[in-house]
Amino acid sequence: MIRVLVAKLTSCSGCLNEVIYALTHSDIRAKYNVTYFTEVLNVDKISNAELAFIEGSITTKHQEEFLKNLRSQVEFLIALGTCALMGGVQSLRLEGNIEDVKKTIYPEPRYIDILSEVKPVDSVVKVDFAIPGCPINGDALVSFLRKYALGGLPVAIYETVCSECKRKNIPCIIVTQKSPCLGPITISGCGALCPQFGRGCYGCYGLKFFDITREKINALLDRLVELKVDEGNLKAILLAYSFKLYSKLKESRC
Amino acid sequence: MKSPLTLVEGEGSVVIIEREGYVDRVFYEITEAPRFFEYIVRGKSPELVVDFVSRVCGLCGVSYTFLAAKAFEKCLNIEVDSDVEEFREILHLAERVKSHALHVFLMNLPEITKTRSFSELAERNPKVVKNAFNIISYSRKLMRVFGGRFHNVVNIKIGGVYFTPSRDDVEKLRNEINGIFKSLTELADIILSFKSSIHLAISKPQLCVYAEKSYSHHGEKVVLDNAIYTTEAFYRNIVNVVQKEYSTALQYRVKGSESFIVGPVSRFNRYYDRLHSEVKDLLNTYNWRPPLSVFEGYIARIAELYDALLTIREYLENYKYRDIVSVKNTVEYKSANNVCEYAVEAPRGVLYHRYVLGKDCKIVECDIVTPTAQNLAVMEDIATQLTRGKRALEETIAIAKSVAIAFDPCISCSVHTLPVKVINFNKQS
Amino acid sequence: MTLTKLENPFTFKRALVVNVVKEAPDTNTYIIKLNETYTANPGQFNMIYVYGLGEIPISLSNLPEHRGTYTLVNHTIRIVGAVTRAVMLHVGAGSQVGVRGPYGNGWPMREIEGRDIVIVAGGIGMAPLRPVIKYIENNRERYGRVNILYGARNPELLLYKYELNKYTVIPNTKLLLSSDIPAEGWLHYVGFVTDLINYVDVDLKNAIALVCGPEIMMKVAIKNLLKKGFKNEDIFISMERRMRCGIGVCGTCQFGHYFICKDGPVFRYSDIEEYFWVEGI
Amino acid sequence: MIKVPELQQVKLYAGKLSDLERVMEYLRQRFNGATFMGYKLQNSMPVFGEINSLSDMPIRVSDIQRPGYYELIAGYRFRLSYASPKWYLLPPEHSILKVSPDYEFVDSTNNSLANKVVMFGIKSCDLNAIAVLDAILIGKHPIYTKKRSSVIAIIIEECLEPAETCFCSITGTGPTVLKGYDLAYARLDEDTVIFKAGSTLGEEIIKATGLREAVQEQVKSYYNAVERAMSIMSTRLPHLEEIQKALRRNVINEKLWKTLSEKCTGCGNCNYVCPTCFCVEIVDRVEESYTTRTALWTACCTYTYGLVAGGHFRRDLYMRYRHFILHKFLFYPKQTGGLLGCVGCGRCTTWCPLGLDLKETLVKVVEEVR
Ligand SMILES: Cc1cc2nc3c(=O)[nH]c(=O)nc-3n(C[C@H](O)[C@H](O)[C@H](O)COP(=O)(O)OP(=O)(O)OC[C@H]3O[C@@H](n4cnc5c(N)ncnc54)[C@H](O)[C@@H]3O)c2cc1C
Ligand code: SF4
Ligand code: SF4
Ligand code: SF4
Repeated sequence: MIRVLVAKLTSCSGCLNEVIYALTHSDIRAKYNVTYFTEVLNVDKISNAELAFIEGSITTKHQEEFLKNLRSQVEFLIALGTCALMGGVQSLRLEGNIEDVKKTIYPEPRYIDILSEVKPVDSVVKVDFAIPGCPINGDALVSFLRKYALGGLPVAIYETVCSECKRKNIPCIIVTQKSPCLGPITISGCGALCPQFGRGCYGCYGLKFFDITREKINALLDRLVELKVDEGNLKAILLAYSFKLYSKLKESRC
Repeated sequence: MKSPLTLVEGEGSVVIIEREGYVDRVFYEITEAPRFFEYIVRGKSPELVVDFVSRVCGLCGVSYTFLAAKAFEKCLNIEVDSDVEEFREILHLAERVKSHALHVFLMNLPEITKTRSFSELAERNPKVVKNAFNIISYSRKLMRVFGGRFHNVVNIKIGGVYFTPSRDDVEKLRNEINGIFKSLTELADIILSFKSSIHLAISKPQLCVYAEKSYSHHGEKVVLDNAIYTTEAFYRNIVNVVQKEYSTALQYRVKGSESFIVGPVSRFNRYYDRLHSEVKDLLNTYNWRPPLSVFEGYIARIAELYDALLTIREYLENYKYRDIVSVKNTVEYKSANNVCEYAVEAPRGVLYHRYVLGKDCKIVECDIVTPTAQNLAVMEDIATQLTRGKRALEETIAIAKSVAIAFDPCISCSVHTLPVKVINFNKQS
Repeated sequence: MTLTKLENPFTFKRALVVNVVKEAPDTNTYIIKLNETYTANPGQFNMIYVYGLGEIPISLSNLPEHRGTYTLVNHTIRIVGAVTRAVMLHVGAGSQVGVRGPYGNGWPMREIEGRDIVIVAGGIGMAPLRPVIKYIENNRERYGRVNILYGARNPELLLYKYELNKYTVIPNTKLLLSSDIPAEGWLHYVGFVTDLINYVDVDLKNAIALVCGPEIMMKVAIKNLLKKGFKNEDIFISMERRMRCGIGVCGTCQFGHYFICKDGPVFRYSDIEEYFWVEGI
Repeated sequence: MIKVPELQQVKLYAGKLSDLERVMEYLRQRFNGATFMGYKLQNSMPVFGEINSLSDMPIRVSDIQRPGYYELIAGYRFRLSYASPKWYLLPPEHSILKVSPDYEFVDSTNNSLANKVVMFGIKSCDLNAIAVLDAILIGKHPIYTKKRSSVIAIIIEECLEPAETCFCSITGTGPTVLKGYDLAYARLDEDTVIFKAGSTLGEEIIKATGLREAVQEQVKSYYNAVERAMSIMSTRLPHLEEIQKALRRNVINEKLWKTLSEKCTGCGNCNYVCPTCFCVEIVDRVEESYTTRTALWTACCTYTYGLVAGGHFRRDLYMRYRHFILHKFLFYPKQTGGLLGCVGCGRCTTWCPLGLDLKETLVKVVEEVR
C-alpha cells in the first residue's frame, strides 16, 4: 500500500472533493492507504508517507510551516488545482493593500493574522507534480494514481483547451459565435468543458505556462476586444485564475 | 486546551475554556484562512462574480452561483424563462444530493457504524460502501450532465443557463435512478435505525427560507420560527452582529443574544408536510417525525436527499428537451436597482448575498452571510450547554466534536465573513 | 479500391526480462527473452511497452543472441521520464514487457565494409553503437582499422565499463575514452569526446565515422570530423526526436521531411545537412 | 494547376436537386446497408458525419468565411466546415490496442466499424486531402486503413464560387476534379445541378437515374463559373513554384518566422482542422483491469510537439509554426511522392481564433525573397 497524505491550505475543498471521487474507485483504494485527510479521516497528526496531495495556496505563517514540515515527511508532492499552482481566486485581494482589505470586512483587522502575499505551493516547497484545474479533473487524478501505482507517471502533454475542443468536435466559438474564449491560451485538462456548454473558456485551469508571452496574450485579448468584450473583465479573469503567471508576465517575457 | 477538528470541511479547532478544572465555555476556533471574497468582487462585473463566488465553497458552489445570478437578475430586471428556472432548481437539488451524500456517508456513517473512518468501514462492510459510492457517483453524474462538473459548475449565468443536456444524456440518468433509490433505501435502513446518543430538546429558534408551496428552497423571504421577514429586513434589522466582551469574534444572533439554527433540521421541522409522501412513509417506518433535534441532522439529510432525488426523477421523466440556449443567449443589462439580494437554502442552511452596484454596473459593496457563520453561535451555545461544569476533558472534546459534525460546518465557506480568530484564548486554556 | 488486410502493427510481443545489469546510477541494461528467432541490424531499435504507461523507442544495445527457440536482446535504458522511470523502478528479472520491432534502418554495415571506422559515442549514445563493435568483432576481416571514441560527463556514467577493455584486444582497434570532468583514478582524456577526433588514427581517405550522442555533441563532432577531413557522405549519425509509433504514422518524429523512425534513425550526414544546422526544424 | 481545356473532355449532365436525391437513393439500393458520410447540419453547424437524406446536408446555406470568422446564411453555396473526411477516416481519438496487465490483448478494437461507406458531397480539396493521407497512412495505420478500405464510392460536390479563404486553384486541387472520384456534381444555381462521371460506377449512376446531357448553355455557364472561380483565386497567391522556392530560401530566416508567428498562440486549431494533418499522440488510458492505447490528434503548433524527456527539439513557437508551413509545402511532396500537403481549403485560416492568414504568411515569405 502506498501511503498518502491529503492536506488543505487556503482554498474551497473543491479539489478535495475530486480526491474523494478518486477514492471511490475500488482498485485505487486497494493500492493506496490514506493516512491523513482531516476532511474525512479522524486523524490529526501527519506521519511519513510516499505521496502528499496539497490543495490551496499559502496565506498564513502557520500554513507555511505546516507545509514545510509536511514536505520533509513525504517523497513526492503533488499540487492540486489553481489555488495551489497559481494562487487561486483569493489572489485577487492582492490588488489592494492588505490592511485596507482587512478593514473592508473586519472591524478588528489587527486580529486577522495573515500574510500580505498569497503564495502558490511551489513558492514555498518543491512540487514534484502538478494537476491543474479549478477544480482539478478527477479523472486526471484517477489516471495519476493508477499510473503511479504502476511505477510510472502520466506522460505530460502540453496543449491548450483548443486541442480538446477540436477532438470533441466542437466548432470554435470565437469563430462562429464571436464569443470571448480564453481557450487558446489556457492549459488543457478539463475536456473543453465550457465550449461544450456553449460558453467561452474563462481560463479556470490557468494560463498555459509553456511558451506564453505577454505579446501572445495581448494578441488574443485584442482579438476578443474586437468582438466587443470588456477588456477589464478579461484581465480580471486572467488574474483570478492565473495570478502567479499573469502578474509576472505583466512585466517581462516568460 | 485546544483540539483540532477533524471530519469537518476546512480547518478549525475546538477551544475549551476551563475555570478551576471545570469546563466553562466551548468555542470553535476557525483556523481556515480568510479569502476576502467580499473584497475580491469589488469593481467586478456581475457576470464574473457569478463564477467567482462558486469558489467560496467546494461543496455548495451551485448555491452561491445560483444565488448570485438570482440576486442580479432581480435588481437588473431580467426575466428568466420558467423552464430555465426549473432547470436551475434541478441543478441546485443535484448539489443538495451531492453535499448530503458526502456528509452523511463520509462523516455520519462512520460514527453510526462505530468505525474510525470510511476506509475502515469499507473493509468491514463493503456493501454499505458500495451503496454509498453509488449515490455519490450518481450525484456526480447529475452534476456533470446538468452543470458540467462536480464542482464549480459552468452552466449558470445571469438570465439563465448556457446549455441544456441532450435527451440521450438525460435518458441515461433516468435509467440509472431506480438503482440509486435501491442503494438509498438499503443505506437508509442503517441510518434511520440509528439514534443519536445525545438527546437535547431544542429550544433555539430555527431559520429557513420561506417557501409558499414547496419545500424550502430559495426566495426573498426567510422565516424564523413563525415570523416571516424579507431578507433585507432580517439581515439588516433582526440579526445582530454581536461582539462578545471576551473576544473579537462576531456572531450572528437575533434580538441581541439569541442564537438560531439554520440547516436541514430547520427546513425539515418547518416544511416536513411538503416532503414527498414516499419520504414521509419511509420515515414513519422508523418513527421519525418533526421536530428533530440538531443531533438528528442525519435524519433530515436522508429525508432531503430522498426528496430531492424524487423531484429529480420526476424532472428526468418529463424532461422536454428545449434548446434553452437559443431562448436567451446574451443579456444586456442596465442597473435598475442598485441593491441586489437574495437567499438560497444551501445544503447547510440559509445563504444570503447582498450586492450594491455602482453606476457602471460593477460591484461596489458585497455582503455574504453563510450558513456556517450563522450556526456558529448556536454551535457554541449548545456545546457549552452540554459541557459546562463537566470535568472530563476527553468527553467534552468528544461532545464538542459531535456538535461540530452535527452542524457540518463547512468552514471553507464560513471564514470569509467570520472573523473567529480567537487568538487570546489559548493562553487561558 | 482494394487493400490487403492489415495486421494491427501496434501489437507487440510479450517478452520476459531475464536479467538486469546496472550500468550507471541512472542506467540499466535489460536482457530480454523473445520467444522467436529475432534478427536486427546494429543501430535498429525496438518499441518497448510498459503496461499502462506507454511505449518508448530503445536501441538494441547488443547483437541479438539466438538460443534455439528463443532470442536474447539487450536494451540499455536511462531513466529520464514517465516510462523510463517505471522501467527503472518496477522492471526487474522476471518482469514482463511488450516488445515490437526491429524498426529503423540501422548503421550501414554492408556499405562500409572495407573502410576504416571511427565510432564517436557520447553518454547513452554508446548503446546503439555497441552492436556495431560486436558486429565488427565477429566479422573482423571485413573492416579496416577501428577507432572507438567514447566519452561521458564523468567516468561513472560510462556504460559497459566491464567490457570496454575487451574492445582494445579486438585486432586493429583503438579505444579512446574521455570524461568531461577530472576524476580520481581517471587516466584517460579529460574533456569532450569530440576533442578526441584530433587523435584518430585511421586512413582519412578511406574512413567513415559513426556518431551518436546528444544533439549538441553530434554538432561538434561533425564540425571536428569535417575539419579533420572527413567528407559529408562519410559521416553517419543516429538522430533522435519525440517518437510515438515507430512506424511512420504518428508524425511526431519528423526531421525535415524525414521520419526518424523509418528513414532513420541513422542518416548519412550529406543527406540531412540542409536541416541539421537549422535550429528547431 | 488544372486547365479548363483538360476538363472539357468530360461529358456533362444536367438535373435538379431532386435528381441528386435520386442519385443518393440509387446508391442506397446499389450498396445495400452502406453508410453515407458527408457534410451535415447539426445544431445549425455543418459537421462531418452520417447523412440519411439530402435534407441533412447543408444544401440551403452558404458559408461566409474570413480569417477567424465563419457564418452560415441562406443560400446554396456551401463550401466547407471545420470538419473534413479526416474526422471519419482518422478520428480525433481512436483506440489502437487494448491490453491487460499481463500484456495480453483484450478483444480487437475496431469490430464496430462500418464496412461500406459512401462519401457523399465531399469537396475536391477533400478528395485531394484523402489522397495525401493515403500516401502516408494506408497499409500502416490500422484504423485509417480499415476505414479507408470501407469507402466504396466517392461523390464530389464541386464549388463554383470560392470562399474568401479558398485557394485550391493555386495548389492544383480544385475547384473541379479530374480523377479519383465516381460521380461529381456542381450546383449551377439554386436548383440546377451539373453532373459528371469519373468512373464506370459514375456512368452507371447517370444511366440509371436517367440524367440528360447538359445543353450547350449549361455547359458554357459551368465552364465560365469554373474559370471565374479559378481566376478569383489566382489573384490571391503567387504561383506554387514561387512559393516553394521562397520557402526553401527562407528555412533558416529565423527573424522572418518570428514575425510571421508573432500572433500565433500555439493552440493547434490550424492543425486539427487541416484535412491532411495526421500527427497523433499515443497515450494509455488505464482502467481498472485493462488499458486502452489511444491515439489522439496532436498538433505541431502546440508545445508538446518535439518535447522530449530532458529537452525540446522545437522549443520556440516560431519553429513549430515554421514546421507547419514547411511540412505542407516542402516536406509532404517528398513524403508522398509528389503530393502537396496543402489542398488550399483555407480551413486553417478561417478557424484560427486569432485570424492568422496562411495566404498572408506565404505572400510575406515570397516578398522577403523579392
Ligand atoms: C531511435 C531512438 C533510440 C533510442 N535509444 C535509446 C536507448 O537505447 N536507451 C535510452 O535510454 N534511450 C533511448 N532513446 C531515448 C528514449 O526513447 C527516451 O529516453 C524515452 O522515450 C523517454 O521516455 P519517458 O517516457 O521516460 O520520458 P517522457 O519525457 O516522460 O516521455 C514521454 C514520451 O515522449 C516520448 N519521448 C520522450 N523522450 C524521447 C526521446 N528522447 N526520444 C524519443 N521519444 C521520446 C516517448 O514516446 C515517451 O513515452 C532512443 C530514442 C530514439 C528516438
Ligand atoms: S483550485 Fe478551485 S476548486 Fe480547487 S480548492 Fe481552489 S478554488 Fe477550490
Ligand atoms: S473551458 Fe476553461 S473555464 Fe471552462 S472548465 Fe475548462 S479551463 Fe475551466
Ligand atoms: S494548410 Fe490550411 S489551407 Fe492548406 S489544407 Fe491545411 S487547412 Fe487547408
